[in-house]
Amino acid sequence: AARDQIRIVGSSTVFPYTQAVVEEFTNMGNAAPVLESTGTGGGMRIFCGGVGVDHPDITGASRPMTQGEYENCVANGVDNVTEVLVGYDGLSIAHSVSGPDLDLTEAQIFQALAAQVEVDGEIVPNPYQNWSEIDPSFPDSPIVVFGPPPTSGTRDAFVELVMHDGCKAFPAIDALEGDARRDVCDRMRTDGPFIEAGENDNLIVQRLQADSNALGIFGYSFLYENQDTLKAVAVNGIEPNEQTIGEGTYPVARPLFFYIKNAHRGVIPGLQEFAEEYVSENSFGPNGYLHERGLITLSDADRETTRATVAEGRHFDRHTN
Amino acid sequence: MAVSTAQTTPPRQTSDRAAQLRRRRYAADRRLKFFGLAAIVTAIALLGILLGSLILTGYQAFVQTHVTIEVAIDPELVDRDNPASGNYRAVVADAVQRLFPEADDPAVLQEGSRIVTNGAQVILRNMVVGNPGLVGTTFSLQVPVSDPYDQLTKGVIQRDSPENRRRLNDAQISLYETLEERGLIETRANWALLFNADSRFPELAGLSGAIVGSFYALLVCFLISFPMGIAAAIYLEEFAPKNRWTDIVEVNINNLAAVPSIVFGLLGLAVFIQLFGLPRSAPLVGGMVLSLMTLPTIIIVTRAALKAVPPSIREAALGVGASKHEVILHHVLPLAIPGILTGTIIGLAQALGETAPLLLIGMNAFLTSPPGGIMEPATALPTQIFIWADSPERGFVARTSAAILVLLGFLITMNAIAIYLRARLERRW
Amino acid sequence: MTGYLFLAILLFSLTAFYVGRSAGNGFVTANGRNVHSRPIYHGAFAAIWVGVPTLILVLLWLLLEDSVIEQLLVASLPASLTDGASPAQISLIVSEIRNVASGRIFSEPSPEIVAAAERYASWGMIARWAMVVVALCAMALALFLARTRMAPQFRARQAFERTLTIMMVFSATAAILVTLGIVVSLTYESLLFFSMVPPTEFFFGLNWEPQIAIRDDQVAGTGAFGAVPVFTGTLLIASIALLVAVPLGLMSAIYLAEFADARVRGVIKPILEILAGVPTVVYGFFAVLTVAPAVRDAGSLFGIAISPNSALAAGAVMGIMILPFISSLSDDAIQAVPRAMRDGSLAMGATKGETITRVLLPAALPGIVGGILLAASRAIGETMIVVMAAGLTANLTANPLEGVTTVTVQIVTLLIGDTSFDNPKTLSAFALGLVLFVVTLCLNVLALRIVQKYRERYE
Amino acid sequence: MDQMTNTRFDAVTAAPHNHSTHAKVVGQDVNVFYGDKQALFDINLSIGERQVTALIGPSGCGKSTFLRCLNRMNDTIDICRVTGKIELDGGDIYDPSLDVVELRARVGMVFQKPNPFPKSIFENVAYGPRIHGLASGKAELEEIVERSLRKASLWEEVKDRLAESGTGLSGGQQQRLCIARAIAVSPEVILMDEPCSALDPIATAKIEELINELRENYTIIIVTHSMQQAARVSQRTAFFHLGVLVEEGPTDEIFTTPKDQRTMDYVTGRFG
Amino acid sequence: MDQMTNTRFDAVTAAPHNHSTHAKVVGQDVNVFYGDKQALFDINLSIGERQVTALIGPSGCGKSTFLRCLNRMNDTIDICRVTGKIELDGGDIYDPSLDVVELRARVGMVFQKPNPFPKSIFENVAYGPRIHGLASGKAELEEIVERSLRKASLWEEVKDRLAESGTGLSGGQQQRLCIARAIAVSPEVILMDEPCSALDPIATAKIEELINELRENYTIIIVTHSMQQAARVSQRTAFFHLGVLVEEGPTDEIFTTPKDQRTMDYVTGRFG
Ligand SMILES: Nc1ncnc2c1ncn2[C@@H]1O[C@H](COP(=O)(O)OP(=O)(O)OP(=O)(O)O)[C@@H](O)[C@H]1O
Ligand SMILES: Nc1ncnc2c1ncn2[C@@H]1O[C@H](COP(=O)(O)OP(=O)(O)OP(=O)(O)O)[C@@H](O)[C@H]1O
Ligand SMILES: [Mg+2]
Ligand SMILES: [Mg+2]
Repeated sequence: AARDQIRIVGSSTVFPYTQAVVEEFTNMGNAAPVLESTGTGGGMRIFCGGVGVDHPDITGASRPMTQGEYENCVANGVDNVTEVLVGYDGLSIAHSVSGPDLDLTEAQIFQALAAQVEVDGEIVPNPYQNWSEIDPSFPDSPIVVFGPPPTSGTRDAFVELVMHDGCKAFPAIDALEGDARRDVCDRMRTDGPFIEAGENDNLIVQRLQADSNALGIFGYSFLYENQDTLKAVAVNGIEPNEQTIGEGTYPVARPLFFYIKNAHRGVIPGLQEFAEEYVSENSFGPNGYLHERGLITLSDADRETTRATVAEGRHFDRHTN
Repeated sequence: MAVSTAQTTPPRQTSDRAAQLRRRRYAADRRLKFFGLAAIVTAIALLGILLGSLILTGYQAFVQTHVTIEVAIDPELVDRDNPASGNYRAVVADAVQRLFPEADDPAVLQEGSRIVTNGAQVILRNMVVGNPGLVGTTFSLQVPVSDPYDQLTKGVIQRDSPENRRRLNDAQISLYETLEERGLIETRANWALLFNADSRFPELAGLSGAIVGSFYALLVCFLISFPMGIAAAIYLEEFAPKNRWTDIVEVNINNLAAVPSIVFGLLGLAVFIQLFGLPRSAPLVGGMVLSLMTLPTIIIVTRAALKAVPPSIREAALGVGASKHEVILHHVLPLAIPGILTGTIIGLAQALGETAPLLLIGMNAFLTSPPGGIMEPATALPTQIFIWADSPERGFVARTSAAILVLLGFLITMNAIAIYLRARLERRW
Repeated sequence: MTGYLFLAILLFSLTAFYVGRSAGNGFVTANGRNVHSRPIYHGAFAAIWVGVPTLILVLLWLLLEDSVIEQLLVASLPASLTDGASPAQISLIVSEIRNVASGRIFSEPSPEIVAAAERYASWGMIARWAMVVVALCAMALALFLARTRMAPQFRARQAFERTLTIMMVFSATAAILVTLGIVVSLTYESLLFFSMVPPTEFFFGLNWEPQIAIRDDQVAGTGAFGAVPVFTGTLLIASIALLVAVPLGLMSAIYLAEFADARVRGVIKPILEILAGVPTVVYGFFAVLTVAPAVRDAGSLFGIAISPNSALAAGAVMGIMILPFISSLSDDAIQAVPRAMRDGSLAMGATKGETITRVLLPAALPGIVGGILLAASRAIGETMIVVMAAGLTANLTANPLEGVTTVTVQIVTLLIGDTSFDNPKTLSAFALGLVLFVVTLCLNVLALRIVQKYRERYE
Repeated sequence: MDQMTNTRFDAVTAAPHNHSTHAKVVGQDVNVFYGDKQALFDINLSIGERQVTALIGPSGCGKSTFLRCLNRMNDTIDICRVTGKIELDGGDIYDPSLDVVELRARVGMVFQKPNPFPKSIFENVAYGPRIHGLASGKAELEEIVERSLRKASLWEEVKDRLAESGTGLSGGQQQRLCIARAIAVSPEVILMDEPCSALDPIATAKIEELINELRENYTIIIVTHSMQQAARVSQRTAFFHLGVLVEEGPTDEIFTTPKDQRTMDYVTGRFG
Repeated sequence: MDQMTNTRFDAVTAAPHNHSTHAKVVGQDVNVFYGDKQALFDINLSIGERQVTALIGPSGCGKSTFLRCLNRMNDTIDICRVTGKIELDGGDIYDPSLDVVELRARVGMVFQKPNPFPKSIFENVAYGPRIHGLASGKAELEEIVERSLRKASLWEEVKDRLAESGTGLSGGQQQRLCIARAIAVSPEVILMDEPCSALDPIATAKIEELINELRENYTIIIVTHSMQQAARVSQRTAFFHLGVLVEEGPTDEIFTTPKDQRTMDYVTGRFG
């Protein structure tokens, strides 16, 4: 069947941003694109299913395409794809406003959440149950942290951005190599204090509101919308806000991408225009509507690069990346 | 007959022992009745709590704060002959300027324009496209205020909380208050919730797309699973020889009921979309996937209902020379209909509330217009709820609850028909 | 046009029905009782013969038309366009041609494309008309053939009923096909999974902790794929749900069927049925935000520490959700027991309660077990409540106060997460699904055995 | 109270003809309606203790309806309404405070259409003794079941298949099973609605023998279409016609010297 | 074919005793099993056209089972298995190519337990004529219903309540309704399983009259427990005992000079 609208799949993290672009694009009088949230992996699978009207034109990703996914794409004839970096998403650690102010270092977060930690030079299963056991200055309340499940890109980003840095602070762990090191640095504890809470960030927000001792890990936009009931935990002394995230001083932010199937340009009506709208200043610029939704914008130079990439339809090759 | 002499007088039911025993039996009876009543009350109370909490969080979504703006459609900005591509952004900016006539600081105007919904341009454009005669005129119009201000009016954002704990700062609030003082702010019924399609702005988002999508999907689901379910059940119960094979089929169907719904989504994805090439996100595919789910329910329940029809009725009909098909159509099915309808009600209710399989076949798309047919992309109510429940904007919290209430309303209307039929057709024999 | 064609098929079938019926009527007037089938069956026979094959023909035509025309179109394209083009590119060209043909021109199409689009449009037109003509001819022919077969002794009823039976068999087979489809679509990926993870680990491992990173270039933690805790978690939650739902549901059914008067029953039954239709997301919120804190508070009152995600909260809420399956279906089953049974028992001096528990319930057992099985199935297959309220951490425990995870939850989070599809993490979802399928199959076989053993047939 | 019933009984049955003069069951002005339709009109009937009363009359005249009034089985029919007064041992059985369960335990019933439970033959008979706690152990229960089945002369036919379903029996066997079930709880009054309709002469004779024997201790009311049977087993006979109790009296009188012409016509087969 | 049946019939019933010598239904070596239990043993019985054959025998001996073989109603019982051969007008009714529906339309049945449809009285009777297309219009249908109900002597009782449910009738009325329902389709053979068991003598007499009348055109097989009834209505009688056809012959012979001792004992009531 012929198709006159754009089809977009992909990450649920990129979804709200693409959603905004879709709405603007439609309001400009274009045929309304169909946008689905499938998760990054699911999106890649559908996106790489092949070229042609039965397959989507764009997929959003909260992580870069993997080697395996790239190969799958190529195997299905999707060998000309442009990778577009649109900005950053801040991850906030937050808790109820009624709780005490907290300022944690990455090492302390690691101590609270890792499956194994270093105690007196020994690597042992995480013994900490109370915050005060990590640092006597912390409140004497049980560690309860709601966070993303291991299937989520958010979790991956959190592990890479926080846990990896955190584990460097411990000499015995830092001394480990390869798999052994990964084993310690990557694994979140599963004995209770860290609770994998599914992908619904609003649910975490509501649980934090109900339980003032609990911490939650979720997208910055949820914190922004719920400033009245939640407050951020400073990481390494820096609280997340637009400024700190945008400058990159706040350590927990991850890049967001989308991928365009170049073979569809010029065939699917509006695809090129849509991509251009996405990377227009009005959209992902510092005052654009994506920023309003919580996207942390790229620097001016990076935005220029991105725009150029889109305009040229620059071929992206996973091997070189 | 020798044994019979063993007993001389009947044991008296009026004896104390019997009375005592009977008291115990009555107590057991009352206990049973009490437990029954308690069970029902518990269940209904829980439903009540559930509905109550939904209404409590959702009722605010049924109203929406509006601001009255004065719009002048400048023919310079909007061409009467081609109203669709006018510069409505400028028209709205002009209206905002009129809203704050004394303001000249662009920063203040910028803030002011954020009070009016982002969709104002679209609303205007649709109006003018519908009635090009508006070009060149000036009129006043009520448009929704944007979500933070709506939340402020509804008291979700509290004015007395510290400024850094608020979504709106003091300046924004005072600007808004000037409008309130001038009586331009009004809270009205939120018809947009039912008649608008989805939007990323809570104040504009509506359920029409999801309602239509759910309707189509359920229609497809019903049209497939109801006749097929009954046909399969009749075959298995009445025609199929009772042997190992039919046992396998029976187990199989029971087992299908236990298959997680998402697996049906996988199957639908693999078969309907990848193999048959049906479009993604289409209610047709959604309905087909849902019917895979409801089919076992309907089959199982229909079989139970058919089983319950006493054999004497069948014999009576067979005895006057009715064929097996006629016996079933004329006698057995009518007697089994109440049971079948129960199964259908429950099966469709389940289908209506199902999310997971729809996620896999793409019926969770973000769409800004309702589908025009069963082949066009659509969402369904549960997936819409799922999407809204995961949106950061405050306005969606209430709207999620409201959407659930709408879904339940949909469910109740749907069931009411079936229940009416069931009540009409039920009889004891 | 297709719509009109379907309408035409309908009309033609109706005509055939009337033709057949009046033929039948003719036989009756001519031969009296010596006619095999009633006129209405002659009508139905004719209608089916005219309608069904044509409908199938048209549907097949519509299904194949596109690809046939596409083949022709590709064959007719000038070599300049197709030379060296991959099938994918050709598919795009075809799509462009189609867009042009339907008037959606957004970039300047080349003349070849425009020409092809014209061809495409005209072929499409021809195909449609051909279809209409063929369909009409087919129907006329079918009607003629059907009419010639009709005779006083023609077994129209059997012919008609055979068709009905075929449709019924088809419907029953559909269920088998679905099963096959599920098994096939799960097996392939499961095998992939088992080539990465040893089955022994999966089936006997006690540790489910798939923390493999989702990016290739990123360092990965260990993946532990021991499915035992996931299955025990499923069992735990489903058991809790049934522990809540079976007593509540049965008691409600008993009350509705025997104690409540007809009006009360007419109101309460549908109200309970609403419970089955509340979207599970809602139950999820309910479990997390209302029930779980309540359970925790209750626990802390007695000094028991209860995790914020507890199997108890999830299971209890799930129990409420599946309650109508048991209450409604059991009520129907009890209602269906003939009144003579009821009277027989009451006349023995049994109380209402005794009548229910000792006579009606056993007699209604198949229906009740059916309801419970459905409820159990639903509990096993339920996802959202558990995702939200019981969590995602696999715990090998029988303690309902701790958080556990279930198979379906793992499947859903694995499938709609961000993990790529060649990762064992995602593939494990298929293995889980397959094993769950087998496990529930065994449970169902067991249930069938039990029902067959204890079934009591009245009359 | 006892006094009162006695007097009333005496008034109704002018000349007591057998050893028992005590009225066990007394119906006064009983009217029964099915919806708008009246099925029984002002029935006044007194039934003596330890004797057999036969109810006869053409099909549809209200015999079953009357019988079902006596243990309030009519309560189970929604549209059925009963007025008037029925007393059992002087107590009003339609008294709201009355315990229907006790009533039905005291007044057993065999239905016109045999309705065995979909349970095993053993369970069918054991059901009553179980719920009324008549047996203190398994052995005693088995004894009761055997005794009841023997009395209903079904034992020989089913003793090897006690575990099979009661619904797999032949029509006559089912009927005897229902009789066994009813007598297993030893009620004071036994209502039998055509207990021998599906039985062959020999089985019928045995049931009649049983009835005769039961009469020693129980009060029995039997609906029958066979004049011969009524004559053989009953001491008193009541003749119903179109919902009206036409005549009631000692069986031999009813059959030999009926007072009413309609009775005369009916018992001599000249009716209709 | 016709020839063949005739010879066979003659061979079985040595001396034809009445106007019809043509065998309508012939059973040869019929064995019936319920699961493992054998209910009928090698039954050889030939039933003459346009005459009434009575099946008698003690309860549970297999009368109903045999009757149900003749229109293949036993097909509906899963565990029931029939071997041997049964022919209707020379055609094997267990032939797989046979249309059972046609068979059952030709061989009507009144069941032992009255089983009216839970529909209106009118619909109960009209059902058969409807599905067999016996009435060309509403008026004709009404006429058939009235005629059938009259023949079953139920018309007077129900004519004002034709729209009420058939299940709300008294036991005897239900039985007559089922008779009306069976004769409404004018089958060639009518199987009646104790059609008068719930009927009073007058109604019984009317049904017997009906049977006599039907005999002119139809073949009737009736199960009865009443020797008198068998003697009154039937031309031939077959006596079953414990699943065996003990004796078959002209009714008067069976009742006066039976050849088998068991028959003798049974008809004289000395059985058991
Ligand atoms: N559905 C059945 N399942 C098992 N056994 C059965 C079934 N129906 C009848 N029987 C048995 O087969 C035997 C013959 O039964 P049948 O109904 O033919 O007796 P009958 O001669 O009609 O007796 P009655 O006069 O009591 O009706 C009996 O022993 C009976 O228990
Ligand atoms: N459930 C009912 N609903 C409506 N009418 C009924 C119901 N039961 C009986 N009747 C009517 O009440 C009248 C008396 O019925 P009843 O059953 O008492 O007759 P009966 O004397 O027992 O007759 P039979 O000898 O035929 O059993 C009949 O006219 C019957 O149609
Ligand atoms: Mg009666
Ligand atoms: Mg019988």
